[in-house]
Amino acid sequence: MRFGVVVFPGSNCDSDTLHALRDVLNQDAVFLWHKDHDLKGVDCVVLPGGFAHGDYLRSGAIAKFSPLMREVGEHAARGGLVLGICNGFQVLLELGLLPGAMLRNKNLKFLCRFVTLRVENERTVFTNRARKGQVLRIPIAHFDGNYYAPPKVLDDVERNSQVVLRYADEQGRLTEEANVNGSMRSIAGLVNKAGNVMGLMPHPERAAEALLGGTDGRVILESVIRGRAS
Amino acid sequence: MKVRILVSFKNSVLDPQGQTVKNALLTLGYGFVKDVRQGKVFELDLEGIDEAEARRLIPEIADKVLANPIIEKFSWDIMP
Amino acid sequence: MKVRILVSFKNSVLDPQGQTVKNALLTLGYGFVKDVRQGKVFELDLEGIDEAEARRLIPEIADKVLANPIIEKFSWDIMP
Amino acid sequence: MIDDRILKDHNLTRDEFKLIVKLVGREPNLTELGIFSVMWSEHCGYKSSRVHLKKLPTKGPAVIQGPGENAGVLDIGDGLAVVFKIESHNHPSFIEPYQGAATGVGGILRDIFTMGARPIAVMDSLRFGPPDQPKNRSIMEGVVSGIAGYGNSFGVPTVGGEVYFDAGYAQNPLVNVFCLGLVQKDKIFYAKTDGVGNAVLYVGAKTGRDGIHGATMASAEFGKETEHKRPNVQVGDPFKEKLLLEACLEAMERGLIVGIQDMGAAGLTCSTSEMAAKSGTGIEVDLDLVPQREAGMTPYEIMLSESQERMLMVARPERVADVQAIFAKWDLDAVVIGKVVEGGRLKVRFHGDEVIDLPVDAIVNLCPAYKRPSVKPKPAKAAGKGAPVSLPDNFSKAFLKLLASPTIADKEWIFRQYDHMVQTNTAFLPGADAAVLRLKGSRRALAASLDGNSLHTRLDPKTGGAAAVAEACRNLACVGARPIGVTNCLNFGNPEKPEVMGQFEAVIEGMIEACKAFAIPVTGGNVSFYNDTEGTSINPTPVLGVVGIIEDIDKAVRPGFKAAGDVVVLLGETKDEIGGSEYLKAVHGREDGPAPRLDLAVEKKVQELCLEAAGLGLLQSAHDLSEGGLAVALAESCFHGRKGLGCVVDLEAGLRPDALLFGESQSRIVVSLRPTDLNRLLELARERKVRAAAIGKVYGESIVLSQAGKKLVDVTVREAFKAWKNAIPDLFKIHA
Ligand SMILES: Nc1ncnc2c1ncn2[C@@H]1O[C@H](COP(=O)(O)OP(=O)(O)O)[C@@H](O)[C@H]1O
Ligand SMILES: [Mg+2]
Repeated sequence: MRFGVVVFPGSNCDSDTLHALRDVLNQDAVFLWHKDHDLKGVDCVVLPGGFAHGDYLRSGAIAKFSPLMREVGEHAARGGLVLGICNGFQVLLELGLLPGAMLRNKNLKFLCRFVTLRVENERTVFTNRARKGQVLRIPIAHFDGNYYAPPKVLDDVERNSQVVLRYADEQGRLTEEANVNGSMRSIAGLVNKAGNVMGLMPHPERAAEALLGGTDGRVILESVIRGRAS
Repeated sequence: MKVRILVSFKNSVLDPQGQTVKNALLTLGYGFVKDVRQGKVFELDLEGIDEAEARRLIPEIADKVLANPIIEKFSWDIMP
Repeated sequence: MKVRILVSFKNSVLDPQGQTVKNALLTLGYGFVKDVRQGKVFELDLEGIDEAEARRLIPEIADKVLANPIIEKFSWDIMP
Repeated sequence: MIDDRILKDHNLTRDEFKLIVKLVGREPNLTELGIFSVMWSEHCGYKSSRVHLKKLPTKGPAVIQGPGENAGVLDIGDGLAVVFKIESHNHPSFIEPYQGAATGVGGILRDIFTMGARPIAVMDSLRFGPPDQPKNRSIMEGVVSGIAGYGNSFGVPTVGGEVYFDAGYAQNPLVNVFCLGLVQKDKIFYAKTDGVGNAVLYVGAKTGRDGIHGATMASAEFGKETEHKRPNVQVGDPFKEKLLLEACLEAMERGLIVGIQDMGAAGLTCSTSEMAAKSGTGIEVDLDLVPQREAGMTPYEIMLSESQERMLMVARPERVADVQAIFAKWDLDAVVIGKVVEGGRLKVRFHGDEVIDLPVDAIVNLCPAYKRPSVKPKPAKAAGKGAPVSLPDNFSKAFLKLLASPTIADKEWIFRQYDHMVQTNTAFLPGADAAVLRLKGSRRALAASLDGNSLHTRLDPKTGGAAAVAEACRNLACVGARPIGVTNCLNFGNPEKPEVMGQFEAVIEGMIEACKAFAIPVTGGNVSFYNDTEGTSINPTPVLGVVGIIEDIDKAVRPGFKAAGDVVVLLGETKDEIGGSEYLKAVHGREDGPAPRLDLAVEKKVQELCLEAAGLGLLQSAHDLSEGGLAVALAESCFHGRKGLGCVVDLEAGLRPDALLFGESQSRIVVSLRPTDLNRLLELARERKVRAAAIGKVYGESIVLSQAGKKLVDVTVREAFKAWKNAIPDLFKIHA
């Protein structure tokens, strides 16, 4: 599997993501420059975390206009894999590749911490190594992770099993406390209808090595590497 | 030409920042403030474009760039 | 009574957000946009207070709570 | 004509002015005077501190660069070097907490990456007034979100720090930011101009009327009249700084530039003159070429502006186009504004006229150094002064109160706002005694800690200075790291007051002794004087940042009790010392002394023992004893350990029970280990002549502390945890 990690001005988890994919999981992984029009033949495009364009205006709002996003859009339309992590998720929402938008965290503060997530849909290409209901421990680090969509869209998304991850407590229960940023229906990760584009607020690349506090992030990354929905 | 564009959350979207400001005002004794909504304002300086064109392009810019139509609405004015 | 308060950086203060928006608009071909300043807008719903009192208290609220007078300025209006 | 009023506005004395006239050979014009005013300010010229700082030990086999550049550099082997430094941004953070703290982070990051290093960690040392007052809370909230706002966006993890609360900081909070960078040894850059004819490039943000006279402001006492200097506040742009980082590192990596200097305090003035002075060349710039944000700026304003996110670079003329291409890639301008010339003069043109012509040596190197009058501080003496301290009726209650005192309480409310994991090197999350960063591709790891107890330092400045070094090193020892170098930020009052100067000299003396004892060089630092408001000085506040190395990251000791049944051992000796303790302050409302004594030889032995035991894999956990003493250290070992684990401890008779539980005697570490390893540890302790006593075990769900069988404290871990965990968040709950 060949991965391409997009570098926007202000991306700051680009190297971390490349490190996890290439050095930890031994995948072929390259950087893709946002101003280019070249996907370098990758199978999976990763939009990494960070603050593209400083997150000024709105998170992800300016990044969506980067030249490379045309190719990313086409790649997605062809069924190619796209994974948006944190800021990358925000960019996917702004691009309209995923439904909804992000609001400020409910406590109006940046939040960096490990959270627990419940796997809602284990049949996607991004979760095929997980069990339904499995609880994953992965860090978040964001200011705008409070997921919002109009009720009709939410119902749609639920009906199509597009919700992949929800914030939950260690036992997998959905509680207000566990929903750290106030997301609607505790949504932490979503796929598009076709199932080839995923966005999630938690950082799997930060939970790929035991030394850093856990390896649950690998469940997501290794699912992609396996590369098929089951 | 100066243009002012206001972007704010749609009424259906919860505005926690506005709520926090309201609570702060309450604590400070400004109980007559019943609601607060917080939004963004953009002041643009335009050059080399006439008013008709501006009237066409401003909403385009607002819709495409400045506001996210899923959560936000906008209004604008050419400033005197 | 509805009041709108605009808060933005003083002209002499750097506005990185506005600058970034301007650059984005430039890249998108809106070269006629010469400058952008970004600020905040607050819309307040007031109740149980008359206009004269509002006119006295709004600037107080703006100065004390909504704007940081060290780097920001504000203006306000009672909305029709 | 330059009169006394102008001189006063520029914080220069008549004598200094006379010296300037002599050095320049004529009376300077106003712009030139402005240049001297910032370069000869306390902040840039170190005129009150230089003679004392010179005495600090700065040599060592690993030192690649000591004080004098943007940051110190130490060789860590494997072809790598660490670059680190600490800076204060105290006054700006009081005026505008968010932007003041944010630009403080921006400034120290530039210091690090100007040297060619990628910043890999930030730590912050903060001092605020008591957080039960809304004003202090709002400063704290602003400062913390400012540090978060800048560091998170830039993409450097803020991996640790410290916070103290004391009434003395209400009008004068302290914001010290430490940054650590990593660089290949053969890719270090310096502030130099090299050959005549080289191009001088300006890169980064445009120049505005920001912070004009920030450096002189940071060098003057705060009072009502400083209010009018408020428009000086600068707004940080972390996004631009991130672009600047990437562009600079790329240009450096490709060997396209000769020298580089960031524009921090005193902006263009400082960068141009320092670079020229360091290479013994002159420099010529044309201000009309400087990118400007505002119309109608004068040469004075352009030269003294402290606009953020700017750098000055020198490159060979034939490389300029390549440099510009890299900056363009990152959406930044790189503009040639002048060139390196012979003759050792700074020459500045504006609208075709030469507006500045000064000898760089005079600006940079000939600022007078003062040995200001000082009175030697008398360490607060023991008994006699003040009423005797009565024992608390209920030790459990006192314990809970101590855990909830803001200085001791959990700081997660702060560090949760910091991205402490970006760059994926943070091996220990905040909560450990020291931050631990793995080095990708190596078994070795870096550790760093910031420390300084200003109450102890006020009570006994010399011991306070030494203890800050000792505690920082002790924190490293607790994770299994050996110290390799120190940086320091010395926050003091007005140096023109003999008592303040006396404190300053004593603190330096203490630091020198401690650094020598640990054989670690001081590679840099920062002095912040004039932390006075309306005549009152802050407590003397040295903040020491120590960097260390762990040879094998698998042997690093993680905080917190691991398993029931493990033995709890106290290394070091507890003395009858409650002076200057948080206990005395929080429970009895007193801040009197004497401060705990420090014996550096003992300290060294305790740390060596801890390091050896860690290296042998004997330690399940280790935690140094500081504020709150043994009881708090035990509680924290419970909180950071496996959920719910408690401990039962029985201590010897003899000492006052409050000194035993809450006293802050130096040179102590509490460790836990498997019962089977106990004898080995005690044996090592005997060999090394370190006091070590098995005081109890990890057990149950409560913290039970007794003296000679008499129970003093019995609190469930749950209850203790709640007191500690909620204290700070509760203060920030909105009371609607
Ligand atoms: N200002 C701060 N910024 C980031 N982390 C902090 C800050 N203050 C404290 N911490 C973290 O909280 C933990 C506990 O701090 P502190 O109570 O000072 O510990 P100790 O007393 O054990 O030295 C440490 O890991 C420290 O790094
Ligand atoms: Mg400490």
